[in-house]
Amino acid sequence: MSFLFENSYYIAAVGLILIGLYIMAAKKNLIKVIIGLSFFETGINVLLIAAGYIRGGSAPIFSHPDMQAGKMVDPTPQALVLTAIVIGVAVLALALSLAVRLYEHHGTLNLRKIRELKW
Amino acid sequence: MQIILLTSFGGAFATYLLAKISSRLRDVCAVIVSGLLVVFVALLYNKTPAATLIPSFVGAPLTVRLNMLSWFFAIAIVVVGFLSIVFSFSYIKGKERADFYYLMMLLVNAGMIGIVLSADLLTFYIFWEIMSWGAFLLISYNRGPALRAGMKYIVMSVIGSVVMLAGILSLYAVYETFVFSELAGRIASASPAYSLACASMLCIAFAIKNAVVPLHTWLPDAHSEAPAPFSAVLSGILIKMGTYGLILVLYLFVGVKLFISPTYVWRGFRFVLLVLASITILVPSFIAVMQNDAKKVLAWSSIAQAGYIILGITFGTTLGFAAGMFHFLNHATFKALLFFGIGAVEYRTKTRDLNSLGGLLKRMPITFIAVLVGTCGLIGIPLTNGFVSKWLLYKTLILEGSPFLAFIALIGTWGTILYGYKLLHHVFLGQLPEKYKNVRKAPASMQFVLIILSLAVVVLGILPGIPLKLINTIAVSMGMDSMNINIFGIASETGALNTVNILSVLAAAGIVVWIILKASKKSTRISQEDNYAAGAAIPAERYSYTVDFYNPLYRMIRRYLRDIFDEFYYWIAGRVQAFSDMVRRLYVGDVGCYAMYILLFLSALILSQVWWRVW
Amino acid sequence: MVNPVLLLAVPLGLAFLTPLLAFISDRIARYVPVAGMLFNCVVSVSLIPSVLNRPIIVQTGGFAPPFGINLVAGPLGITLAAVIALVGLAVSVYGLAYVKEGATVKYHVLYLLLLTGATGVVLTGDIFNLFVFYEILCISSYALVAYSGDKNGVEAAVKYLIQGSIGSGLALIGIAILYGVFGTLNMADIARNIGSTGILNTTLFIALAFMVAGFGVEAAVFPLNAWLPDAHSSAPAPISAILSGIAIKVGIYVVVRIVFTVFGAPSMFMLLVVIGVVTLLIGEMSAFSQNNIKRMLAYSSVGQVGLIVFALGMATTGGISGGLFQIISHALAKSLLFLATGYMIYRSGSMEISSLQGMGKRMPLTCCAFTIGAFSLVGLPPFAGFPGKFMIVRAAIAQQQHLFTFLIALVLFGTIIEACYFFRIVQAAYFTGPREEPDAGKQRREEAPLFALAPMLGLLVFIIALGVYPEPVIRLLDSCAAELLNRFDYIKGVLG
Amino acid sequence: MRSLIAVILLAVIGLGLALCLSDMPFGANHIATAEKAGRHYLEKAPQETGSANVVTAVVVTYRGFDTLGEVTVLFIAAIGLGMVLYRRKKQEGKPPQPASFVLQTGCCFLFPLILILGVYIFLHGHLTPGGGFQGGVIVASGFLLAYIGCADMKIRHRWFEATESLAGSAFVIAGMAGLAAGGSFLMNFMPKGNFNTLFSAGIIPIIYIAIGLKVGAELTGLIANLLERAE
Repeated sequence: MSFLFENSYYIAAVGLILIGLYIMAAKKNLIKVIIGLSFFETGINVLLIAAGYIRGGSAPIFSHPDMQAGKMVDPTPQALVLTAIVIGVAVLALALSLAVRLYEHHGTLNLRKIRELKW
Repeated sequence: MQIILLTSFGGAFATYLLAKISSRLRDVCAVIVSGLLVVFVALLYNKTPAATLIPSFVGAPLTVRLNMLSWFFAIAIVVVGFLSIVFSFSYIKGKERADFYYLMMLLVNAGMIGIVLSADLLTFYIFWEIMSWGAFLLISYNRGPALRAGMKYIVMSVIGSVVMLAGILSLYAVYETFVFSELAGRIASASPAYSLACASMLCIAFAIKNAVVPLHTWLPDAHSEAPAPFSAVLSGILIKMGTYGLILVLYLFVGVKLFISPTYVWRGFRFVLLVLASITILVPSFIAVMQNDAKKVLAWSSIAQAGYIILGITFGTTLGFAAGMFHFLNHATFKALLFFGIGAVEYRTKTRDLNSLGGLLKRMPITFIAVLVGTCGLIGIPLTNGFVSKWLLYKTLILEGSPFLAFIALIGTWGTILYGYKLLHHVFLGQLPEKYKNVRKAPASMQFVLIILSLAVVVLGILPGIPLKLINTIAVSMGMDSMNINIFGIASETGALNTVNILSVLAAAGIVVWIILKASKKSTRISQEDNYAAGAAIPAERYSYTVDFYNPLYRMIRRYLRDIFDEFYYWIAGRVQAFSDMVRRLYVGDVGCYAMYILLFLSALILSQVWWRVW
Repeated sequence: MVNPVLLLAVPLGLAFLTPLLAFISDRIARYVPVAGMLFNCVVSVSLIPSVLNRPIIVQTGGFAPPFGINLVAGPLGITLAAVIALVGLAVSVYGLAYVKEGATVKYHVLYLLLLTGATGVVLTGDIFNLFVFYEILCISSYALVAYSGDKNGVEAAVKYLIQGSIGSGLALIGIAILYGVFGTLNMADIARNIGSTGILNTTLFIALAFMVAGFGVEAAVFPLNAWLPDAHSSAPAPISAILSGIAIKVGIYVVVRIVFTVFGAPSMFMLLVVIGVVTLLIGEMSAFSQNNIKRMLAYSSVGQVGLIVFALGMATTGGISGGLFQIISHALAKSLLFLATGYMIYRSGSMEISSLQGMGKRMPLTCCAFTIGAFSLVGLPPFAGFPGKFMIVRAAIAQQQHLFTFLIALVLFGTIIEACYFFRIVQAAYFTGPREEPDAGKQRREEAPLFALAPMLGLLVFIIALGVYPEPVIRLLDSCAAELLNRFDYIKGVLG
Repeated sequence: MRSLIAVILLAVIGLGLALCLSDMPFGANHIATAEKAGRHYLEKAPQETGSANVVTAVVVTYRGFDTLGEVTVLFIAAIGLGMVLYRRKKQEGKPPQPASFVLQTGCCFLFPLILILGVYIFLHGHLTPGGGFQGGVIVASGFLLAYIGCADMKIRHRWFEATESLAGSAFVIAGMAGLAAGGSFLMNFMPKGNFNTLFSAGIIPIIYIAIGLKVGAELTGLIANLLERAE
């Protein structure tokens, strides 16, 4: 039980990643797939943040003069996650706009039916 | 040397560019280029220049050189090339994309010159490929069935060059050089199995070009569908590039001493080659008999004649080598002559179907004489060059104790006689069909070519010493025994060849026959319709005896002479196509599946590491 | 000397400025990618001599690696940047004529950003920065595939996007694991931390597996390449050209850089060789009986990727420089092919091979360009494809192992198949269709416009020049191969 | 069937991930030594960049190049979205119901406040949590609210595009200025100022303003493009 608690962030991250991948591989509605993509990206972000956590660390901001650098969490993953989130947003936005377009052309979002390009 | 290559390649493109200005200029330029090449190559007789084209190309220099062997091939190439360009003058006039045609003709020519000049395998391969794709574009030129022929040609050709590439690079992997002179004889030092593998890879490539039997299937289609002047080049010299390659491999790399030595490996290898060569003589000769397309007859005949050449060369004695080389030269002359002759007929009558032609003797006399001479050469009638080379070959085979091979070669010659006569008869003799009543004789440029080549056939037949002397020099330079050559033939203890004797015997026989004919009763000419036909007048058309010419023979041999290899290759091609169609179905079009592929790949990697620690 | 960072900063700035310029005039905005790529071309070529001596390490923000992001302008990076700029320049000129409808300004901006992303990937020395530029490349190509907004384009873009984002997500997981283990993102630093272990431990291997699987999606190795035939065949011609010529090469670069430089994992080389051959065979076979010409070219790209990966996986100087040469020659030839087909399809209105008949008459120059591109891909001399294939086969045979003998036989078999389908198209273009009188054809000529022809002829000249005299490029590539093979030199060069 | 296969494959991948994560235990101090970048940032960032918020220092200076790329990605998304949705077919359907009066008034009331909050966030990026991206997102959310609340809301796309473009160029120009002044791209060449005050940290606030404006404009553009019906 304590194992679960200790690693809850990791478990959440891996869980989100796996759920996202499962949705993307197995679901047939494009919107669901995009949601899955979102899950997947969130999972990765959580993983990144969790990887940068240092037990007992505070946010890496020197808002008071008496804060110590030794007591802070790693700032790099936070910067990375910022970037990763923005990239994720960009991909999601593009995916949604493509979904709009796809619906106009095919009248459906069922990916099993949208199979004009094959072989 | 560089001038030759520069002229040949630069000339090709210059011709193409000039063609954009005027077609007259193009013709003139093409002739000048090919004529210049003849002059240049002739000037280099008995010289041995060497040069480097590019100091370093993928880590090895591109070098060229000239020696007797390559000069011998080069002169044949440039002469036939020149004649084919002259012949093309009227042949190609008025056809579409003539500029392109000239470009490719000159380019293929240039490629072939490059092949024989090259001093290392890399250069050789480059020019070989240029020749191959140039020929592909020319074969496809006629459209329609030519497309299929072109595809067949290029696929086999690519297979050949791929195998050759593997062979060349296997050699390189061991000896780290492409240069002929450094490779020469060094194969002897490698392990027999390895050198055999390299040699056979190269031999397969050359055999494809040379149309040795199991690999011949591209040739009949390609030869018959290509434009006539190119058929002449194709049959006369292009396929002989394979011969040149074989000579390089067998005589230079392996070394003739080793090749004919009775070691286990090489004896077997030589035996296989000899057997293939004799099959190549035997079967295509009779397949040619059954053809009804004039150029198909010639095409199959080319395979068979190439078989003679291979037989002579793989036999490996000086005399055999001389026979092969001389037959190469002869085949270049008479087969080019025949293709040109048939080309002239096709140009006038627009057909090559033997069953619908006939009686053109009166309409195209010079063409007839040319084809007659060519056929005589093909069959090997004395006083034509074909006789000399075949005689040399038989003599070799019998002297060296292979009477069985000699017998096969002889049977092949019977086939040659049959189809040679068939060709002559169906086109020029017999009944002239009504629609060809107004056929004119061939244009002057074509006649010029025909006459030149006919003269060559006869002159080489009477004075065989000229090329044989050359061949002797080549043979000696490759470490073989010398022959005793005089201008009229060979002097040797067992059965000398002297064309003067033959000439006098024939002259005497001719006089006797003439006297007999003179002395006997004079024949009377009667009209064709002047005979009894059960009261009905038979129209002249019905006197055409061309269909089902050798009917009994057909019925005898037909069932044995299916081209099973062709069918087999088609079957393979079909299988490959079907299989690749199956492979294509992997891309099912469903993105979920694709996502699964990615996950599959990843989990396979992970699993292999976690479970088996593969990586 | 010019700072290599300008290779990225200038195109980025230009791209940002383009919408402003478009307020003034759309015409000016159209020339922005040309200007940017011209600049990159000049700069990267001028940098080549100096990077051959010593790679230029560029710091950004004034912080030494591993603390700041740094660019590594080594031989490999600059060479690839030059190729990207060169092909990009040709294709952008072509785009001036070809892209007429729709949101043209947006197209040009995205096009420029795509190439900037590609340049960034090959130049950067930081693994997360590499990921960012990789995303720039990917996202702009998702959008550009759907540029025309037609049914196929959108469908292909959606599929490409889904697979691509799975791929980049997996790659990011790999990066996260690496960061978690080593606490650094600088590639040289990671490489130093990994050291020279012959066999990776499980954690590192899994990180590597995630990254290979992730970046492999863009590299289009089998089985990660299902997006490629769809995207390449449905995108507008210049985008197909860039995707095939540049984007997948960048993917290959990333995989190779990670496997060779970052991990230095000899055990993965064999994997590269094997998936290379499998990719090659599957690509060529799928192309073999294809009737849609663009799809066929796309599958042929798959095949070529296989060949390149196979060559790089051999991890010998000969193999790597052969593979890199093949990258260059394929970039030139395949983009030429796509450009040529673009106008052929435009004129004939169909992508079927059978609709190409008589094209040799209608568009002689375009057709000639196509033919030479095809010949180059097949590997016929004297075109650029020949030295590449030759070097690859030579390197493989020089390995003198039975496995490689077998693999090279498969590779050559693939080449034969490739030759078959390319020759089939060449025949269709030249020798089918109605026969015409020699002079009647002149009136029916509908050649591509000058702006489209000029880049094709430019690429053509390069293809022939590389085919006739490849030596300078090969010497350059040999030092690139050295860069890949000597990872300790790389580490020392970056970290001092 | 497909789900089953997917689950099996994902189980393997999950296993792999778990194996990896066991190697990097949660909460361990992985940047204990000084040569690690994270440690370096924590200890040196205040002096080197003058920014109190180390994350901001990392985002804008140490890893400023990433940020430039990130801005570019968003720019691509905005432009790509515009391109994909360009000349969209007119959608049939009932026009959206106008929002209730209360909602409209509320939105009008909240809209400027949200904008101010956004601007505050990105202005204080080097002092407090947040920064250009966060501020930009807040600005965009203000516009989103306006879109939802006021049905007839239209933005002037040209202005937003100009802002985007100008802000992006400003970022690159700031980088170039660093190259010219200090010898490396995106160098913090301006005076650092007093630590932990608004006017400090050199070019960080300038870049964050540019980013904030750009992100705000881009996200608004995205929202507008997705929400607006084709005219």
